[in-house]
Amino acid sequence: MRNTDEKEETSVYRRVVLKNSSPYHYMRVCLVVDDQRIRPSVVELKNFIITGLRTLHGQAGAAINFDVLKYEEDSLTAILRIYSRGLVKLWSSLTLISSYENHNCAFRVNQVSPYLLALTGNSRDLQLD
Amino acid sequence: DATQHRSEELTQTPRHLLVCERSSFQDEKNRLSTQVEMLHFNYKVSVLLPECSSAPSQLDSVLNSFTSFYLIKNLPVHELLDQHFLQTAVFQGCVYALSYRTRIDEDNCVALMPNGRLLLSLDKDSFELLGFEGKPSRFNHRVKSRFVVSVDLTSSCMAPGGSGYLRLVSGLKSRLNLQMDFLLLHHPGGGASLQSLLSRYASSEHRPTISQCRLSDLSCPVLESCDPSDAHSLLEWLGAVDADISWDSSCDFVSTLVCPEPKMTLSSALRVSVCGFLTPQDIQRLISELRCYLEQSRLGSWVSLTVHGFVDSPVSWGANEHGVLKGGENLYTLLMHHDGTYHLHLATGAYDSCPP
Amino acid sequence: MVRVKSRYLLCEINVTERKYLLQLDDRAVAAAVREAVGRIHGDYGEALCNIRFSVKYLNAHTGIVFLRFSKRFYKLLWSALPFLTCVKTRGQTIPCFLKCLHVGGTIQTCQKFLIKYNTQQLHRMLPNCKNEEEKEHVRKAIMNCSQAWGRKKDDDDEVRSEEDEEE
Amino acid sequence: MSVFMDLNVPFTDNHELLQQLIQTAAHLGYSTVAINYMFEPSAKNKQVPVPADISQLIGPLPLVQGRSRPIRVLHRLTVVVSDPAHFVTRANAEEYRPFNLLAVQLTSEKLFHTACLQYDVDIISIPGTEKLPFFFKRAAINGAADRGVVFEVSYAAALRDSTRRRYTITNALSLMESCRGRGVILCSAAEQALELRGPYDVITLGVLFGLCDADSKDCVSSSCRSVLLHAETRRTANGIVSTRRREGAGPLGEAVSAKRAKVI
Repeated sequence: MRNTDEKEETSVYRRVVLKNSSPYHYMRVCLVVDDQRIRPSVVELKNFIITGLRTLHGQAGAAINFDVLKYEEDSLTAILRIYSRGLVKLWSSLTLISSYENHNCAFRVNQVSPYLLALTGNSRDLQLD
Repeated sequence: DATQHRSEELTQTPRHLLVCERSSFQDEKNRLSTQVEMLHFNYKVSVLLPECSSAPSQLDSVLNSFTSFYLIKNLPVHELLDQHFLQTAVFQGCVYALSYRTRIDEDNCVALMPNGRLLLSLDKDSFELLGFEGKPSRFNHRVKSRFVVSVDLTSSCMAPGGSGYLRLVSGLKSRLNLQMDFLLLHHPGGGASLQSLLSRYASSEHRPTISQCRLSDLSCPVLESCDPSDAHSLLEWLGAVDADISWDSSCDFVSTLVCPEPKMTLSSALRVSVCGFLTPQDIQRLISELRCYLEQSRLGSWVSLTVHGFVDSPVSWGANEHGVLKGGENLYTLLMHHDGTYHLHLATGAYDSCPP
Repeated sequence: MVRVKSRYLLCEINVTERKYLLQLDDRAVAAAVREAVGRIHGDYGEALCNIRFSVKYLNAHTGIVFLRFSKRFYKLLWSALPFLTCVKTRGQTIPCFLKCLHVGGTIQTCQKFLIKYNTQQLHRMLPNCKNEEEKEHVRKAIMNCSQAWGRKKDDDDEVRSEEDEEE
Repeated sequence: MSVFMDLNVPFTDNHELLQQLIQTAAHLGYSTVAINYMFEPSAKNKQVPVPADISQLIGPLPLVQGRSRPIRVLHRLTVVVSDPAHFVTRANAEEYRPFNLLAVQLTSEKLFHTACLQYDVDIISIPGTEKLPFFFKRAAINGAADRGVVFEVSYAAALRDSTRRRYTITNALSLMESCRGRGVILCSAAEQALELRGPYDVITLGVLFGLCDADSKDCVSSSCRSVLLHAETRRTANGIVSTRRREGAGPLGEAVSAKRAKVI
């Protein structure tokens, strides 16, 4: 997973190349519910996502750890952190979630990246007019 | 144990690379300025100043003097080869141009690099219509569906009136007729050098948007002991600061994010970001200003600066082809210390070469 | 023609009382495996169970069962087997667990392993025999095992069926 | 590497719903959608539907997310074939002409085999709502791939309940195993706007169905583009056949069609 090409030119200089090394992936997601009044709390949101994981990937899926790093109840947007190995399972569960408390809903995944920094600097968000 | 036998396919994630470099400004061989200059199309730069509650005036003035850029709508691409434009803009300084609202994994994308190289990243149909030499994209999968045409406008064979030049212009004019919105700027001439183009098409001038945010009581890892194996936790911490993620999560169930140890608390910190179409030269100036600040300031012992490249640019560093599989990240973070040493982290996504 | 690759899991069903074994049948075992996979791996797991999974052979006397999985997914499906705790058959719930003895690419390799395994078990029984009669019985059985190499082709038609399935 | 497309958005008489669907598809970043009309010859109504004029139904087309061009809307006909007589194999059937894309959905192994090897269609639809009544035979799958006919897996059924989710995954996995990720497109078949998913989400579903990332991405982009080209050649090449036939020449059109389809 990791290859290093280190050159000891000076005592200070050091270069390391890490490949596929990010332990986590980060997701910027937004929950859309057909009833605008529905505003799950952050705990409800996390439970809801775990239920989705359990439905699609069973107890092994429900056991995948992920974190809700940030959640805005007004816009129903959240930033999730997931171990890279669990990304596909979490993402596919989010995709196949379709109802929240008997209301139709959908998770819109806006961005996914191995770098949390990338979530705040996406040039596709540039709006000029 | 159930978790040990997960199917291989479902645990894999797209490739990504992170280069961690440590060097010093005192080291004559340090390549920082080249590395900064090689990332041509920058979308956002954000700076974190610890123990600082308001931006020093010199820094403010640097931030406010970032070059304005222009948005030109429906510009026919052959206009970038216009003789007058070449004479007044491309051969006189640096022109940065990047097609706007085009996606590198879906649409045709065009970029004019400051060294006078024009890049057309085209789908197969457009490429065939254009009828000009190009190479298949490195990131084609199974079938050759994307091609990259790269021409050096300063070379003799592309001199206006020459056969190569005429072929490309006629291809762009009569056959392909490629039109798109462009982000455009000229260094050092500014709008004046681009006037001929701006006056003929619907265009608007834009200032990079600056935003500042004062943070207080921020948990912060002790950065002196920074080691590359921790690079990801450092970048995560910076990302969390940028995204306004709070550290004192009230509930373990929701989030287990913690500040990397050993940690300390910053009574105040300032986060400044500039967003738009930014030149490496401006970022270079910002870095030197930050170095001055770091030398003068008694309080802060470090400063960090993060630069995000355009996701849909056809190149990342230098002439390295860039593409998007799912993310298209190309960004770097510079952590400068009081003693002149610095840590540089350069990151790319799946479709990119290793950063310089 | 491309052969569709499978993995055969040779498992032993362990029950509290021997009489329960005789009540087991293929369908009940398959349903129990499916249930465990569904519990551990959800809808995705159950979907995988629809692909080439079957109980190829069940010996209700010895509790030996052959499970066939698609080669591509067998690890994931296998990981759910430790969570199988009971088999429901004819309105009865039989508490049990599966012990995987061998994983093979064909039924034949599993069979070879099974014979070796059975011989070993018999050898282990030998010192525990109470009288000569029992000992003789076990010795005979061991002999049978070694002869089975030659004979198995006639005996176990059921086991050999569909081995080299082609598509 | 082509624009993202969703080549199966079911037609509905409810204009508001249709508009929402198209609007959401554009918002999610799809550059092209195909409005799908179902035609079941076995049902009572034996009329082939006639495609409606979309701009008349829903007004101006919405802009694609992050782009300055409007979404492109095509028409697709899906014929549900449960009897060989249901499908007009005659090339260039007049009633199929108004549609940009022609798809079939089959109910038996024999029909599936025939369709893969002979039917002059663009898409063979794999239902996610039921257990497939047949296995995929590699000969048929390869035959379809050689002719440039693609298989379609739609995901909306997987959103509705567990049973259909399992069927969708099972059918998709079996298909992907036989065709190794080539010549497959992923579509929504969404009846409501909230059943649509973004292109990158669909790509992840493709990974769940056993594809690698890049193959999966092709399923919503490049492969869809190939289908459109295939459909275009099918419609125009058939035109050549009809003019040629009067001169008594051979089935040149067929050859052209097959060749173009491979080149793509």
